[in-house]
Amino acid sequence: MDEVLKELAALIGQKEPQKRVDGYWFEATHLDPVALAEAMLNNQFRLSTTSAIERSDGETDIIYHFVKHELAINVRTTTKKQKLPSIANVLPSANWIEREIQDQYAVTFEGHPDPRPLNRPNEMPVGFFRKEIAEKVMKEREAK
Amino acid sequence: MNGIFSKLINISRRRSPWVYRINAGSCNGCDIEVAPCFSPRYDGEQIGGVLQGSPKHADILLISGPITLRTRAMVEDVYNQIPSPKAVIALGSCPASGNVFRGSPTVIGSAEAVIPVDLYVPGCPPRPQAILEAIQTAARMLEKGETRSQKEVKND
Amino acid sequence: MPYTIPLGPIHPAFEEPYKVTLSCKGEVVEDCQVEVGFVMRSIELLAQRRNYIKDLVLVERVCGICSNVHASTFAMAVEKIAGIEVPARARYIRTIVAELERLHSHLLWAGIGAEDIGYHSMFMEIYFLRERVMDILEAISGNRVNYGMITLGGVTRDVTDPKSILAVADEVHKKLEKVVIPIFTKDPTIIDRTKGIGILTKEDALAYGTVGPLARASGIEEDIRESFPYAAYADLGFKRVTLDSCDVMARVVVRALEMLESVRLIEEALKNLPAGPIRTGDVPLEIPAGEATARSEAPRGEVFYYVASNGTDTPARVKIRTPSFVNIPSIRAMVKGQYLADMPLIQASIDPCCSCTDR
Amino acid sequence: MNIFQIIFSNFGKRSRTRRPEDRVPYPTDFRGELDHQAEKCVLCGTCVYVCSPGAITLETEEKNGFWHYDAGRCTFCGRCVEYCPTDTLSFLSRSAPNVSQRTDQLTTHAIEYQHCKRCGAMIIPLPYETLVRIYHSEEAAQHAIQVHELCERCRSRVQSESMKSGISGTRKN
Amino acid sequence: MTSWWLKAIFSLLLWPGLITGALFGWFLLWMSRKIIARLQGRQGPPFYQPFFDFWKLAGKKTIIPRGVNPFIFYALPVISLLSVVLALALLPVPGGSAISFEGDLVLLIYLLEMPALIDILAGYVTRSVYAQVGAVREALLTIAYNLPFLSALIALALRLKTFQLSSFASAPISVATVLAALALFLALLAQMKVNPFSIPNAEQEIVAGIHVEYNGLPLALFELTHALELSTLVGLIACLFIGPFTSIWLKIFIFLLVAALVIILLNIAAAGTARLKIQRAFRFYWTWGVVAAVVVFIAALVL
Repeated sequence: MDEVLKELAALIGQKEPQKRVDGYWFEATHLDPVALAEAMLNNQFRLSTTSAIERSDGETDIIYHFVKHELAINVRTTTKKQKLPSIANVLPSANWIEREIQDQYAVTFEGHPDPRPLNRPNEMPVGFFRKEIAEKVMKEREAK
Repeated sequence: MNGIFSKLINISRRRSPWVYRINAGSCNGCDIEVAPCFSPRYDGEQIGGVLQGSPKHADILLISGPITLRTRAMVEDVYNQIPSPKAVIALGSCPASGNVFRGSPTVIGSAEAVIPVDLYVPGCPPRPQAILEAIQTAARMLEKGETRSQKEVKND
Repeated sequence: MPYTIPLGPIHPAFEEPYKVTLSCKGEVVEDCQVEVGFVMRSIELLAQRRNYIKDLVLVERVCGICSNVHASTFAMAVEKIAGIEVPARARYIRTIVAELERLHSHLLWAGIGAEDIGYHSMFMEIYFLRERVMDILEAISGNRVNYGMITLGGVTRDVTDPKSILAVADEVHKKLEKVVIPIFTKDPTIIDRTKGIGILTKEDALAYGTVGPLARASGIEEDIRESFPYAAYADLGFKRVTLDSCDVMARVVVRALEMLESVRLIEEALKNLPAGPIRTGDVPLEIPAGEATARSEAPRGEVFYYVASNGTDTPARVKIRTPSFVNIPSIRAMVKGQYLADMPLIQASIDPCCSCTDR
Repeated sequence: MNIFQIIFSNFGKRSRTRRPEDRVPYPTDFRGELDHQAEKCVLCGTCVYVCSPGAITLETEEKNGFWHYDAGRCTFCGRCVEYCPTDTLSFLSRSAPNVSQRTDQLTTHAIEYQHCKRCGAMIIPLPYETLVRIYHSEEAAQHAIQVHELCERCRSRVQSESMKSGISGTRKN
Repeated sequence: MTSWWLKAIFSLLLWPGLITGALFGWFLLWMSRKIIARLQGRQGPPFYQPFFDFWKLAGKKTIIPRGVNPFIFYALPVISLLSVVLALALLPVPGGSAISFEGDLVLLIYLLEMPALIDILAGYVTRSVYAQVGAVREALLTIAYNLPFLSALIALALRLKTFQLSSFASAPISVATVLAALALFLALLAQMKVNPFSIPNAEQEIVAGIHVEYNGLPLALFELTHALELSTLVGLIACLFIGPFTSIWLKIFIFLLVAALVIILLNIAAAGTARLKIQRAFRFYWTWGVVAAVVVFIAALVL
């Protein structure tokens, strides 16, 4: 179990992952998600999902949550000018996950095989979960 | 002769309420309460009710869910496909007011804004027998001509 | 000449609106496009603008059939952040309600599956049995669906008379053994409609990241109640059910055996239900800043919650990942070369829950 | 036990259907129609804080306050009944009735303010049952009832005077 | 000459024509819905249900789908209703039918094929994808169930060496008639689209099958045709057994008894099975159908 952690630590360049109640947390400012996805696929990890958290400086934090039996690993990274390489070609399960973040937080995943909107209605602008757009859109809805 | 004939048709509207269910963005709590209405314990068939597969064969529309933006066109389209006289029953609080989803940008929140609603069944979700009682009330409204589809036909 | 036939968004075989566009040649299906998003109520956006008590009620309405699982996973994540300790009796009651919900969800799926292949008598038998489970849930929680049992740090209502639940659990157990399982596994018409239909190989299941009974029917040994035991699953001991024949029949059998396991868990939990309080008193309104993830096993698979709080009484971020979000795309892998007539049964065998997928 | 045995056994027995009007009995604490006793309500707003769909709204004027409730918006989750400090809200054990007009689902209860005994300011005193619950005993509640007829300012002044006279009493002897 | 016309009109409209045929058909429909309900342990509809279903549908406004010629939309149900009423009038029911001539068996077979053909045509006329798939399935099913149906009738005709239906009704009951009735019952399952073969109107797969776009009065006429078709086919099977009895009341009693027995058997099969796929139904009829046909021919000719 710990050789996976060592391999990851080497990949990300951060020595010690933070051990919390719900698994290991890695912080990685500059990370190549495709390499991370391939490493995880070789160790038969499953990508539970990817969470996007809005940051004040207009960027978005992306956390990749991997899981295998009782080992949960979460890797947090930040987008560079709202862009991040897509891992949908390596892990097909990431296809819908990235499309949804694309709709909600306006993060563009380069190299995504099928970047159509997933569940965003056409009336909604891209990234309508971000604070200021959400406020505007909810006010419009209230007005109707 | 015409009086008896139309009286017979009115009575037959109450006796055979054919029902069609449409899910307009609901959390499917109300939808799983419609299926038991036709299971042995409550058996909608004892009042003549049948759950139909096509809107064209139905005359009572059960609508559930807070009408999300993408289902709005679908709801209008299905409502127009149902031949009049027809009645609309709003299942639960979502079609009435949007329930907990009110204020969300992708939800219209009230079925009244899309189609004329005849009956509201409160509850989240309402019990199957409340839905059956609503079907019976709607069938009685169809008989007396009190549904909005019949009233609108009268005055325009 | 290939033609495309749309199933849905309004279709009698679908409980909820989602669109499957099949491109098929004659009666054989070549490929399909799945389109979702009809039930998007942007619940995560609303959850980030309401306090934790309101959020528990909101999150419970993500999906009507697995409402309790969403509330308990959200509560688990917040309890991890705030370090709230749930008393033993509350953990047992959460397990009992979760397993009762799994029973009613699997029975609902079996009924709808039987209705999809035109087996109306089986639908009637299963739904009559399911009414017994719904009565118990109504007696415990006051409502047949959306039970509202979960609150931060415990449960809102106590289980007052375990005997009636034991009676129902016993009856469901007998009915499953004598009626449901023999018919679903031996009846010629059902075998003819489910054997070798809608194959999802283990590689496809892994690649699409499928979870729950769908994955366990394709040979993946993964169950959150075993790998991350939450509530009272550690003390009750849980046996996972896995098959590897990968077809619709395997999913039927996996869900049937899981129902038996649920009945055993309920009886086990009721027998040694510990005394004590059902909720902790000191639950603050403002949750200290922090972030946590929580996983639990919904009837359809792994539900995953990520909650980040910023010290106020409103969460900063709530991310919900539901099992149908990864199970529905795997329809494409199952549909190649199947008959058009099998399509409703194949999509029903996944037990898709679009209100979970679109949130 | 194949399907034919089942359907023939069904054919032999009576039908398992209930007439539509023969209601399945409601369980003891069923979450049905919400009932609000206006005299016990103190317009504290806890129910507004916990009501997720926002079905309960308060409106205060100087003479009296209003408690608005919309059954069409309520999701019958039971949080307001659970968190209400004065047990004003409770569930009736029957479902809310089916209505054809949305306006029939709105209810409004007016709650009268009362005058503070000393300074005449507008207050709503706590109901007696809540006092018994807070002070855990009848006679303590009896004693507290006079103090609770006053507004906060008068109550603090009255209590500080009684404390002062108590202290001066001890200092004298 | 006019008296023949009068008797023809009487048998067309009253006995065994439209009115009694419809009431008898509605009664049989109610009986089958009630039996299926009681087999599933539920209450089931009241006895007047099909009657009110028909009048409610007749009272509804009709919506013609876009791009469908209204004349054809209305004409199809009327033609199929007329053909079934004519077929019903030919039946040698106990009261004796006015229209009876050499070769009316062939006319009956032709008229009973009309509703199926009209359904297939209706499937394509209404331009709905679901209706077209339903029409294809209906066409396949007609080929499948016609084998036992036609072979039973032809075997009986060969045995009695006449194509006159009234001789069918007066022939003595023998093993051949029982086997022919069984073959007819086998075909009845698919003709009435009852559950093992309810493929063309499969609600789950193709919304509502062939009549998905039909509503209001045309749909009411189609339902009435379905009821009349049921009473014709059940009457056909029942009238094979009224031969040796003399008094008119005994004939009617046996006729109703056999009809009730056929309906009960029909619904036990419906309640006890799931819907088969069209390929499986085809294979069923081309194995068991062939066996039934051969047995009936042997029984009719040899015995």
